[in-house]
Order: sequence, then C-alpha cells, then structure tokens
Amino acid sequence: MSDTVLRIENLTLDLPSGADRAHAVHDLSFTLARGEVLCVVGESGSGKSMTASALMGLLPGAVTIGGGRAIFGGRDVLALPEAERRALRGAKIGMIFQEPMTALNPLMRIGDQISEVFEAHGLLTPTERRARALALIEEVGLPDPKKIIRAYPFQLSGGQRQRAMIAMALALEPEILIADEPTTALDVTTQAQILDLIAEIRQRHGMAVMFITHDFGVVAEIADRVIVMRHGEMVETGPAAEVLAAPKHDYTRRLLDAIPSNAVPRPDRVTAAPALEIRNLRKTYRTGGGWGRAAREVRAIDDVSLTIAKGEVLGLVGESGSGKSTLGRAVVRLVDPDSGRILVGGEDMAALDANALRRARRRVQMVFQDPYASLNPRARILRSISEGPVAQGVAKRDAEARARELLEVVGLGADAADRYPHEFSGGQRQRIGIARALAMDPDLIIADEAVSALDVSIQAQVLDLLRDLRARLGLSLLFITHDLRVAAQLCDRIAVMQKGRLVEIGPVDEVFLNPRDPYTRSLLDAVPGASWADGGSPARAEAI
Amino acid sequence: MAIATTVLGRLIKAAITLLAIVVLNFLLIHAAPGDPAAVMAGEAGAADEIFIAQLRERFGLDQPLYVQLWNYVGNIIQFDLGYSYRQGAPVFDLIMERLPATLLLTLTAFGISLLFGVAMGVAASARVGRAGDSVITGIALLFYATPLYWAALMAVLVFSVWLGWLPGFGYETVGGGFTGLSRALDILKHLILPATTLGLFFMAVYTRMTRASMLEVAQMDFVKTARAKGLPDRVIRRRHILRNALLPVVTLAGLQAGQLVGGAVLTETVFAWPGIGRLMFESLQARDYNTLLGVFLISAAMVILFNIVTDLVYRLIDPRIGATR
Amino acid sequence: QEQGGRLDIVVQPEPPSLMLGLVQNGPTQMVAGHIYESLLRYDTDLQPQPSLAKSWEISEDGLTYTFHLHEGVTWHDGEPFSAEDVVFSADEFLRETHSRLRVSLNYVESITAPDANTVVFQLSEPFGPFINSFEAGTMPIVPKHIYAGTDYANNEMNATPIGTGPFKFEAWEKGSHIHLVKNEDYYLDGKPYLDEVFFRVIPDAASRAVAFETGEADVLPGGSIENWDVARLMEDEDTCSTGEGWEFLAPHSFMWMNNREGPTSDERFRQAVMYAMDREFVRDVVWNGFGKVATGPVSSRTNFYTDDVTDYSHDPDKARALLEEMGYDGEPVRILPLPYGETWQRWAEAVKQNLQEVGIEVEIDSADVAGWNQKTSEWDYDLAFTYLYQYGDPALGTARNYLEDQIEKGSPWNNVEGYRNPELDAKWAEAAVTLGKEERQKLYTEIQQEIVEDAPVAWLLELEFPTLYDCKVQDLVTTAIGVNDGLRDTWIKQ
Amino acid sequence: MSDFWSRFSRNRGAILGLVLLAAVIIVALIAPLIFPKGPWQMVQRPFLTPFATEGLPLGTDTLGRDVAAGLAYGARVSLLVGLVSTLVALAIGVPLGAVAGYYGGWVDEAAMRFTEFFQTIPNFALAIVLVAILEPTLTSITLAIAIVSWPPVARLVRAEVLSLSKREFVDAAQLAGLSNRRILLGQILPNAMSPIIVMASLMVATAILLESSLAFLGLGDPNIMSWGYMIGAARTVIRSAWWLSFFPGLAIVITVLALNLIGEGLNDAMNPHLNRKGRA
Ligand SMILES: Nc1ncnc2c1ncn2[C@@H]1O[C@H](COP(=O)(O)OP(=O)(O)OP(=O)(O)O)[C@@H](O)[C@H]1O
Ligand SMILES: Nc1ncnc2c1ncn2[C@@H]1O[C@H](COP(=O)(O)OP(=O)(O)OP(=O)(O)O)[C@@H](O)[C@H]1O
Ligand SMILES: [Mg+2]
Ligand SMILES: [Mg+2]
Ligand code: NI
Repeated sequence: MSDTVLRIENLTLDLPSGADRAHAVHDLSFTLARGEVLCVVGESGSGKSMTASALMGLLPGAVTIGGGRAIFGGRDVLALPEAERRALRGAKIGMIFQEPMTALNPLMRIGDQISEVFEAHGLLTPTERRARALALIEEVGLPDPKKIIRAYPFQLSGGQRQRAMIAMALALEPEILIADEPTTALDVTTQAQILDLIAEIRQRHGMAVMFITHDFGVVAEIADRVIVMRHGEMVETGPAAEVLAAPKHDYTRRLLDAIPSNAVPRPDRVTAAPALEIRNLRKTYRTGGGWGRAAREVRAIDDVSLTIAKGEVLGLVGESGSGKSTLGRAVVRLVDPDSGRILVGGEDMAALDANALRRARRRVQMVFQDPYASLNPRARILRSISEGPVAQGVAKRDAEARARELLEVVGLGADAADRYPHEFSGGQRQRIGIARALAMDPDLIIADEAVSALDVSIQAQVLDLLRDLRARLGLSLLFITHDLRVAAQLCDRIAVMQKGRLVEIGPVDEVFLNPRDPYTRSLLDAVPGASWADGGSPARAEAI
Repeated sequence: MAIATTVLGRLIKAAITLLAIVVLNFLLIHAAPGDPAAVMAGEAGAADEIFIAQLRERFGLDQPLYVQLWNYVGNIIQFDLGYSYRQGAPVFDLIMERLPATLLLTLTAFGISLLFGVAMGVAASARVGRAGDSVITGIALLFYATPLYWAALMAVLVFSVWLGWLPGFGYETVGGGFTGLSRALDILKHLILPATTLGLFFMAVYTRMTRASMLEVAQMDFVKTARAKGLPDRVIRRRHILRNALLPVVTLAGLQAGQLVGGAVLTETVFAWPGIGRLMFESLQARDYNTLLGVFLISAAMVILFNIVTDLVYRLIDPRIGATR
Repeated sequence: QEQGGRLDIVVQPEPPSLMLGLVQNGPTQMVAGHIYESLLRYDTDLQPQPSLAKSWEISEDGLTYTFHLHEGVTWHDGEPFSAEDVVFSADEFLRETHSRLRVSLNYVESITAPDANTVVFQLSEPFGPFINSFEAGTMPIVPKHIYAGTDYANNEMNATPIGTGPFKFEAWEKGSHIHLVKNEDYYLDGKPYLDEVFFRVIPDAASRAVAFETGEADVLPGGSIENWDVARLMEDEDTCSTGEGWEFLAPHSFMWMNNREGPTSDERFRQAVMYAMDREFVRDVVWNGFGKVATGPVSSRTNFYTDDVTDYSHDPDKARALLEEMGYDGEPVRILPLPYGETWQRWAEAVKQNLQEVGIEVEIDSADVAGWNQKTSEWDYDLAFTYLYQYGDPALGTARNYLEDQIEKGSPWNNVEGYRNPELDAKWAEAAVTLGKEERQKLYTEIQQEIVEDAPVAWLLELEFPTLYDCKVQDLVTTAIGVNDGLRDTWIKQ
Repeated sequence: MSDFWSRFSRNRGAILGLVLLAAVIIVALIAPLIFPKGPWQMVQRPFLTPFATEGLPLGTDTLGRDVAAGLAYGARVSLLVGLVSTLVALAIGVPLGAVAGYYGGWVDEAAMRFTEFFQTIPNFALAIVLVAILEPTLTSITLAIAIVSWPPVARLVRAEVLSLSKREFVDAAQLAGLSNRRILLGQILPNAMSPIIVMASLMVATAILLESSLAFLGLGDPNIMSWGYMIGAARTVIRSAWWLSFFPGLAIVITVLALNLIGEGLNDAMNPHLNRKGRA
C-alpha cells in the first residue's frame, strides 16, 4: 500500500527460559495503512499484547526482541535509542489499555494526567495545556468537562475512564493508535459507545488504528483488515469481510464457529412445577454510613418476582450493576435479602436457621464467574469437589468416588482429581466448578457469568456441557450473563434487569425479537457486530 | 466538614481507649512488687515503720486498691494527672517539662529516617538488581539488625570521645548561657548524635518498605499508561510511582511516630536526653505511680494524635479516602 | 585559694527532691548538703568541726550538749537565722520526718534556746554516739519561718529549698541538671570560692565516664561510674582521685542470710558460705582492687573496730566439711543481688560460682530497687546483698542490723536476717550508753567476736568509692562525708 | 512446592541467610558439647584479649569467663526467646485476626478495638513494665515480647482473611454447607499462611533485638547467658575491652540479618507476582 505508516518485518519476541513457549511472537510481518483499522484477534496468550508493547517499546523486562524490524517514518523503531523512542510514544504512537479501572493513576486529577502528555514532550504552556485538556475531554464526549478535569479517576465510571484514556492517547494526534482490548471490561452499552467514538475519531483525524480484541463481534463492527494470531504466529490476514465470511485457516474457522450464533431457537414451553419462586424480593445496600457521613444507598434488587420451572433455563441479563449477581446470591443466601420470599421446591430459604440452611443448601448450587478465584488454590480437586457432600453427611469414600465420576461427566477424566487448580486451564477449571455444583445433586444451579471469563472456543465447550447436562439430568438453571448472544443460545426464557428492577421477562424469542421495554431494545441495539451476524449466519431465519 | 466530624468521632473513641488504658495500666503497675514508700525508705538508708506508714498515708496507699483506682480515674476525667509525691510536683508539670525534649528528639529522628529512608528506597528501586541496589539494601539491613544501644555507644565513642566533634550527651550546654539562635545551634549540636542513632533503625525500615512498595507500584497498569505517554522515567518515578508507593509508608510511619514519642527509652538513657522515655523508666523503678501512669497516658494520647494526623495526611495524598463514592 | 569558677559534678540517680529535711537519700544529700547545714561537720578522723555552731560543750555526765551558734547568719531568703530554727528543726520537724535521727532523739529529753545564739540538748541517758548526730544529712536545720505550722510534705517551698549553706538553689532542669549559685551573704568571710555548681544528671554509667573525659564534668563522686572505668580514667595524669570522704558513712557490704528458714538457718551453712567466698578475688576483679575484706560487722574505719575475730579466709575445703557435717541436702538457695548496676550483678555471679564450687545449689533472683526492697523487707530471700552506712559509731550504724527488737517486717534497714541473741542485745544496749571510750571498746570487741562466730550475715567488703576529679579542683574532699558537704572549701586553680 | 524452592534458591541473599541461620542453630545446639563447663565458669584471668590465648579464641570477660562459651549459650537463649515469643504472638494474633476478619460486625469491631488498644501503648514501654511487674525471668521476658508483638499479626491476618473471604471459593465452600469453623480453618487460613510466615520470620528477628534491649536496661534473666546480657554487662568496659560487646553485637547482627534475608526470600518466593524484574 502506498500510504503505509507502519511496516512490521519478521518480528520475533523471545520469552525467558522456562516459559510455556520459546517465543511470545514469532516471525510476524504486517503493515498498517493511514486511516485504517487493523484488528488483531486471537486467543488469550496468542501474543497480541506483546506485539503492541514491542511497538511502544514497553516490553516487560523478561521479554526481549529476538529479531525483525518495525519501520515507522523511515526508521526502525525497535532499534531506536530509548530517548528517541520516548519522543515517539504518545506523540506519534498512542495507546489505550484494557483495564480502565487500573490504567489511570488513582492519585492524580484527570486534567493533570491529560496535560502531562504535552508536558512529556515539552509542548505548550501550562495554561494552554489545560485548555487543550478541556477540549479533549469535550471531544471524547465526557459530560461536564469543567468538572471532569478536576475529578479523580475513582469518581468516574468505567466507560468514562476509558474515554479519558482515549483523550490522553489522542492528545498529540498520533499517527497510530494502538488499542489493546479497550472495551473488553465494559458492558455492552458502554462498549458500543466507545467503539463508536474510536471509529469517529479515526475518521476525523485520519489516524491508523491497531485494535486488539478477541471478540469477533467487535471485529465485524469496526475492522478494515484482520490479523488472526495463534501461539505467537500470524495464521491468517486479509480484509475483514473476507476473513469473516470465508475464513481460510482452520484455526480461524474454529474461532468463528465457536461464536454463539444469533439464531434464537424457539424453545419448548416448560410447564412443570416451579423449582424456584421469588416473590417481591428487595435488597438495598447501605455503605459509608457512620459518623456524620450520609450513607449511600443502592437498591440492588427492587421488588423482583419470578419463577423458574423444573428443567427450565432462565437467562438473567442486564448491564453491569443492574443487580443480577445480587439476585443470584440472594437465592443461595450468600446475601440476605431485606424482604420478600425465596421458595426452593416450596421451602422458604429465608426462614431456615443456620443448621437447616446448611442442609438445604445442597438443593441450590452456584457456578461462579471466575474459574481462578472459585477454587481453593491449596486444595486438590478431589477435596474441593467431595468436601460438600461429606459435610452433608455422605460417606467420604462414596463422595470421592462420585467426584471422580463427575469429573468424567464434565469431560476431564478421573485422574484430574489428584491435581491442584493451577494445573488446569481456565476452561477446565470452569468444568471443575460445574462438577462441584453437580456433586451436591442440586435441583437448581445458578451460573453467574459462568462463561464470561473464557475464550470463545472454550466458552462454546462449556455451553455445550451445560446444555447436555440439562438434557440428561433435568436441571433447572438460572443463567446470569451480560452477553445477550450467549443468553440466546442457552435459555428458555429471558429476564431483563435494570437498576434492580425486573423490566421484562418472557420466552427468549419474544424478548429478543419483540422487546417490549425500551431498555431491552437499547441493550439489543448495542450488541457489537449484530448486523454482521445477522447477514452472515447460516441460521438467519430467527435472527435478531 | 466531613473531616471535622471524623476527627470528632476519632476523639471520642480515643477518649474511651485512653480511659481503658488508664485502668489497665493502673492495675498493671500496682501489681508490680514494691511500692513508692518502700523505694523511698530504701533510698533513705534508714527507715522505721512510722516513716513508711507516713509515706503510705501521704501517697494514699493505705486505702483499698479500688478506692485508689476510683480516685485516680475521677481525677483523670477532670484532666488532672495527679501529683507526684516522690518528686513533689504535679505530674502534668513534670511531663510538660520533659515532653519538648522528647518531641524534638523523636520528631527529628523520625524526619531524618523518613527522608533518608524514602530517598534510599527510591534509589534502590531505581537500580533494582544492580550493585547499587545491593549496597543500599545491605546497608539498610545492617542498620536494621544493629541493636540501637550498641550503635549509640559506638557513636558516642567515635564522634564524641575520639573525634571530639559532637557532644555525646545532654540536651544543651549546661550553664552555657546561650540564648536565641546560638542556643538553637547548641541544641542542634546536641541533637545530631541521638537523633541519628535513633533514626537509623527506622530509616532501614522505611528504606526497605519504600523499595518494595516502589517495585510493586511499578508493576501497575497506570505506570504503563504513563510510559505510553512518553514521560521520562525520572518523572514517572517521582510523580506516578512514588506518590502511590508512599501510601503504605505513610501508614506505617504514622504508627511509628506515635510509638516513638513514648518509646525512646534507650536513646534517652545513653545520651542523657531529658525526655519522657527516661522519666517513664525512672518512675517505674521508683514506683512513682502517678508519674508513670501520666507518662503512659500522655504517650498513648500522642499515639492517637499521630494516628489522626496520619489519617489527615493520608487524605491529602489519597483523594479516595473519605470521599463519598 | 582562688575565687571564682564553676564546678560540674555528676549526680546519680536524679534526686527526687532537694528538701533535705524530708528526703535523705544519697543524691539528695549530695546536692542539698550544700544548701542546708547542720550544727557540726566532721573531719576525716570523725572529729567534730564547727559549722553553724562555732563552739560547743558537753557536760561531764554526758547529758548536756550546749552549742554556740555563729552570729549574723541569714537564710537564703534574707530572713535571720536563730537558735529557734534549730529547736524547731530538731524538736518538731525532724522528729516527724527523719526516721534515722529519731534513734538519737529518743535519748533527748529537751531542746531549748536560752538565747538567740545558744542551743541546749538535754539527754535522759548518756548516749555515746550523740555527738555524731550533727551532720547535715542527719540533722539538717530547716527554716522555721517557712515550715512552722504547715504540712511539711506539701509545702510549696519544697521545690525551692531555702537553707543557710554556702550555695543557693538557682534552677533545676529535670532530667538534665541542678544549678546552685554562690551564697554571697555566707557568714564565713571569703567562702565559698566557687561561683556556681552544676549537678549533672547522666543516667548511663558509661556516659558519665565520657562526660568526665570530655571535660563536661569535673567531679565523679564515688560510685558514679563502674569500677573498671575508675582504673582506666585514673591513668590520665590530669585525673586525681581520693578514697577519702566516706569515713562517716563507711559503707559496709554483706549478704543477709535468712536465719529463719531453709539451709541458711543453720549456723554451719552460714559459716560455710563465709569460707566458700573468695572475697579477695571479688575485691581485685570486680572492685578493681578498691575496698577491704570485711572481718565482721564493724568497719575498720569506724570507731571501736577490732580485727581480733574468727578468720574466714577463702577455704572451700572447710566449707565443704561444714556442709557435710550439717548434712546439706542440696536444697537450692536464691541470691538477691543489689540492683545498683553491673558491679553488683557481677558480684552475685561470682558468689554464685563460689558457692557452686563447694556444692551449694544457687539461683540468682532478680528485682529492681522496689522489688529488692519488697523482698528483703518482707523476708522473701535466702541470701541478699546489701550494704549499710555506719555513721561513725556501731551504736548508730551497726547495732540496728543485729538487735532482736529491730526485727520488723516492712523495712530493709534493720535486723532483716532475723538474728536473735538476747545476751548480745544486752551488751549492745550497755555499750551505747557507756561513757568511757575504753569501756565501750571492750564491750564492742566482745560483741564483734561473738557475732562473727555466729555469722548471722555474710560480711563482704568495706566498700571504697574513690572520687575522681580534675586535678585543677582543690580541697574537694575535706570532711568525712566528702562531696556531700565539702564544696564550701573547694576552689579551682585557674 | 518445588517451584517455591527453585524461586527461593534463586535468591542469593536468602540462601546466605539460611546458611548463617543454620550455623547459629548448630552452634546453639552443640554448645554443651564444645563448652561442657557452661558459660558462667570463670576459667582464666579477666580481660584476656581475643585471638591471643590458647583455647580462648574470643578472650575472657570481666570475671574471666570464656566469651566464646557465652556466645554459644547465648545463641540458645536468643533463638529460644525469638522463636517462642513469636509462636505465642502468633497464637494470640492469628485467631483474633482470623475471627475478626471472618465474622466482621461487632466481633470485628471488638477485636480491632482491643488490638488498637495494645497498639496505643508504646510497646517498648509496655514490655519494660511487664517485665518489671513479672520480674525478669526467661518466661516473663518471652511473654512480654509476645504481648507487645501480636497486634500487627492480628491486623495482617484480619486483612488477609477479609480479602480471602471475599473470594469465590469461600462462597463455594459455604454453599457446600461447610461450617464456618471449617471454612476458616480449612479454606481461608491455609491460604493466608505465606504472609504470616514471612512476618513471623521478621518477628523472630525483632524479638531477639527486643530481648537484648531489655537485657541492656538490666531487665534480663540473671541466670541465663544471652547476647543482650553480654552487651549490657560489657557496655561499662566498652572502652577498655571492646570485644566484650563487639562479638555479641555481631552475633545479634548476623542472626537478625539472616532472619531478615530469609524473610525477604520467603516474601519473594511466595509472592511470585512481586518478582523483581531483571532477576527472573
Ligand atoms: N511479563 C511477562 N513475562 C513473561 N512472559 C510474559 C509476560 N507477559 C506475557 N508473557 C507471555 O507472552 C505470551 C504472549 O502474551 P500476550 O500478553 O501478548 O497475550 P495476549 O494475546 O495479549 O493475550 P490476552 O488476550 O490474554 O491479553 C504469553 O505466552 C504470556 O505468557
Ligand atoms: N457488598 C456490596 N455492598 C454495597 N453495594 C453493593 C455490594 N454488592 C453490590 N453492590 C451494588 O449493588 C448494585 C448491583 O450489583 P450487582 O453485583 O448485583 O450487579 P450485576 O448486575 O451483577 O453487575 P455485573 O454485570 O457488573 O456483575 C451495584 O450498584 C453494586 O455497586
Ligand atoms: Mg493482552
Ligand atoms: Mg455480577
Ligand atoms: Ni507447586
């Protein structure tokens, strides 16, 4: 291409000895053109972030450049001395990071953090810097710029912080913007806003964007070209439309297949007796109260009533902070509700004393969001799984035998029992979590974002497993997620929550195809790549 | 506003804590063998039962313990620390006579240790893994491990006896007749040795803590952001890493500053520094109950005061604290 | 003699108060002995010398003591001093506050002031050592105009003592120093010579030595530094030392042995302890050669001493034989050291080793000053180190430790060991009121011989505390209580 | 476990610390074999200089006792006091902190008030008073040190338990119907062990220093030869016999240093995410 701004040639990054592989990135070559959005996709650990860091000259100490060049403005940025590299950073190449919560200095005002970019490159006077910062804050669409400029990061929401990060990256109108998963941590609506902002800015400033993601929905939304990486190597590249429509490489195809399609199956209406009944549940969090300070109140659950039939899967969706987790945890009494009733198989959970509760607990189990945090790192898998049944009075030997059996059921093999959590991958751990829930022989499982932390391909495996288990064991499932596409895949009915209230509940096809509540509609509109999936999926009949 | 009410709240809690301390210490101290009358009788080189009975009566020791406790607590509530019969002066006056010297010594030591400790910690973290780091860490470890009194004895020996550069003890030149600035200079000269020796240990603590904290903060995401802006390392270290790394150091320092005020017994002893640490030790040995309790109370109050100050400082550094989110 | 100059003296520990009438411990005496005076002073042969009294007479029968006071003496606040002050002090004030003086005052029938410059003490019985009672620490004269009719202990003036002495109280920086200045109106012409005196409070013994070396302090009174440092400092040619100035007090060290119970109640065991101890070794090593092995209850510096007593030189075999004879069963004994610094600690360790060598099981007990007082006065000990001042006469300093009527729980300064010997008690009583010097000597010799045989306590050393001073200081120690009242005559060679 | 060792052994300081500590421990253990007469026996003239007399490599002290023997026996006391007081402090601090952190609410409030209370009294002063009251014996000294050193443990454990109990595996254990006690003992505390172990190694060092400081003030057990005792006893002759305070001082420095190095090594090895860059 004629207006190439960046050309990577045979880039190789070495990992220290003892790492899981020799190279973080191996023999990578690609170009980036002016005004273009290049999406880099691939599984976790495939080397996406390392590539970006190499370009910025911000590689972690352990990772070294093994070879190759990165030509920018006629020079190899990899070979530049540190001082000149620093001059490039921020000025010619800007970068946005994934985690908006931690990527800003918590002790510095937003305005100062933006002005600092000018200061770093010795530009403008302090007053001018401030004026520019104000303009930038306005440009990225932050409300009330005068206030924001004096605000500290903790006073901003995740989306607002990400906008502030973008403002910083844009400050010197760099020729290249590298965005490393800038929306992964955000909920759908915010994600959509940020993607729009990046697209808009790209047009206005004509900069090249290297956008790192593992979400093909996002790729479909904004990419001009795509690079697919795996184990540090580029397996496929080409225009976005081409790669999405007709993937050449096997790996790409597998990645794409793993994405839950938007086809909404018309579920069988379930009419059995309720496994779970929730009536007028309320929960308000009060925090920060005490000496003279007004307590902050959050209505996490506000008069919610719903039922789940035996063998039914109910999806619970809603944006971050809408009260989904609180509801799920209230059902298992990890959270004590303020009022309302929770009936599991007709028995009121709230009325139980400590002992009765311990016994009743086996009927409702939970699969947690974070497969790392939900297993005791110092206990063997066998203990983690069998501990519950043993506490419920099952003989130890029986419980352990059952545990091994269940590990087979979730597809891990009985010998997994004698290993520690850190010896498993994320997906495997999530299966262990499911096995642990099953070990208690529950009537109802609550899955709180059980697949959100997983790679798409692994996500698909776990969803398959859940579907299979429901069919075989007749389990009821409360499936909490913020990913509407996943919800569509698995659930019989969908409940939508907003600010603690249940705004809509109904069969999955009705809710997705004819959303009655405006909030549900806006959620659906925000799903990235909706149009692509709409057009490209084979099962288009019932698509959103 | 919010700060004022928090401070008020803290003060009320503090008052309760202090009262509890008074009661506990009262009981502790009275559990010790011997009493002030016995000590004074012992010192007199001669005593008969009349003499000791007189003393006991004068000290109120002839009354049952609970009455003594009741009277003492009653006095404390009225901010009266009582009277030292041994020294023939109100306890409050005795303490106030000594407190300035202690504050001067400990705060100087504290300032020195914090300043140099943080500086060394920063320097070490900037050279992590290289020779400079090892040297600084090594020195810090050595300071940490050297018994304070041993360092003090050595310092006196070298700087005062052998080299004759600095006075080895005392608070100022006795009868020197200095006033104004020359007096300040004189005190400063006397201050150098004790403050430095006392500061060494804490300096080591802060060095190590700052270094660890700097390294930890350096791993954080926002540091990467700062580097992506193209800021020079120096600025990143000062503006981004140091400020965040200081938070745990400030917490610890606050705790220790308070402790120091009541606790420089060894330094004050070796350097003949007329502070309340020594007053405490001497009162303990003489079973001068009221003075001892007074010192405990005042130094506990100092600890609380410093904790409150630390909190305020913390608020200055960290905007997140105390804000309603 | 040259006028002027300042003197820095180390005082340790810091005195609790300077009101000598109320507090008579060592440090208080050292400082306040220059503020307050008594009627007499004593030279190093314990002979009385004039002080507030310029002359005195004792009647033939030893019952009437008449003192003629100096004229024109004023208190530090300008008020005139008179015989009334003496009567008030001795008859009212000190009777109430001074337990040691009470022993002598028990023999006093009346104290009168026939005129403003004469005081008469009328005794009920002739009390031999009475003439030794007029030293500043024993009978400090306090101002009647300040104390008459007040609550002595809580008198506000206690903080700013007013005396008649050569130096006036100027300031007291607690924890640092006490400042005395010259009494310009002192009644002896030209005295004192010094302009001012600073008593320096330095809590650590090593620091006190440093103070002397760096010239911060001119005088290290006896006992203010550890013995090892004494020898080292004396090597310097500008350092002078004197062992004088302790004749009046004559500190006499011994171990109380509990005569009531345990192995120490057996006379043979106590004698074995005497033989087991290597006191010469302790003198040479722990006390650096200072002091003298004690032969018995009376110090060789005190009147009526005799060395014609049983000899307990170091002899482990004899000790073992005695233990064998009594059938000692290895019951352990505790040693309570005196909590006055490292020297005493080392001493206890050395004794422990000595006793272990002859087969006595020993454990060292520990206590601070208060604990030591508690344990000894409550008789909760087996062996306990102590030392007593002799005050120049066995009747004043020695007898109290051996008389049966001095067994009194609660005080550490009497017959703590619980020795009972009625026959001897009678001899003590007789000796105290006997008039002739020879007769008294005879009685005291008998007493000493018998007591030493019984070994109710284990005598150790006659302690010697050399006073170190810069050689430019002249006439520092001229009396039997040395630095405690001697600065009146001290001057500095410029 | 094996990766823990490999990380630990990569830290040269930590290995040095381990070697030094092992040496001290060995000396302490075999002291009665090398010096059968014990540390108190007066064996020679006092004040013999080190390296001059056959059989008395470090010279003799003020009473003619063998300094080397004193050091060897002193090691036993210092290590014993350090170890036992730390164990006692852990025995107070860990349960208190754990209960406070796990149950929260008024239990937490009460426990933390209690802890704060002990932190408000200057701790060296408190130690002095306690030893004076109980009279200096090995037991009372150890106890006093333990009593002033547990509050930081309680705080640390509380913070750890607080953060661990928010982890999902604790929720999972609760759902499995495990009793609170079992969750606390079986799930949470094992995971809080590493910071506790690191802290404990530093506490042992601090306790040794504290014991020696007390001995320096004359608050040591007179029947027991400790390093602090040796320095305290020798400080009056520091001018004429430097070695008497120097060797025990050195012994303290070495031991404390060793414990610190080990503590830092543990810290690094147990918190891999804190690994120093450039060292890996
Ligand atoms: N600081 C580091 N030290 C050593 N190895 C590292 C470091 N950071 C990453 N790696 C390794 O480099 C490889 C590439 O990691 P990279 O962070 O580029 O993955 P990624 O594609 O960005 O994954 P993700 O989607 O999870 O962010 C991985 O094998 C990882 O383990
Ligand atoms: N322990 C708590 N104390 C105080 N407030 C809480 C607590 N837990 C949750 N909240 C608040 O309650 C509200 C609902 O939180 P909840 O975790 O149920 O949301 P969610 O729908 O699960 O969000 P996400 O998708 O981000 O997980 C939020 O505003 C949250 O800040
Ligand atoms: Mg990444
Ligand atoms: Mg949630
Ligand atoms: Ni392992």
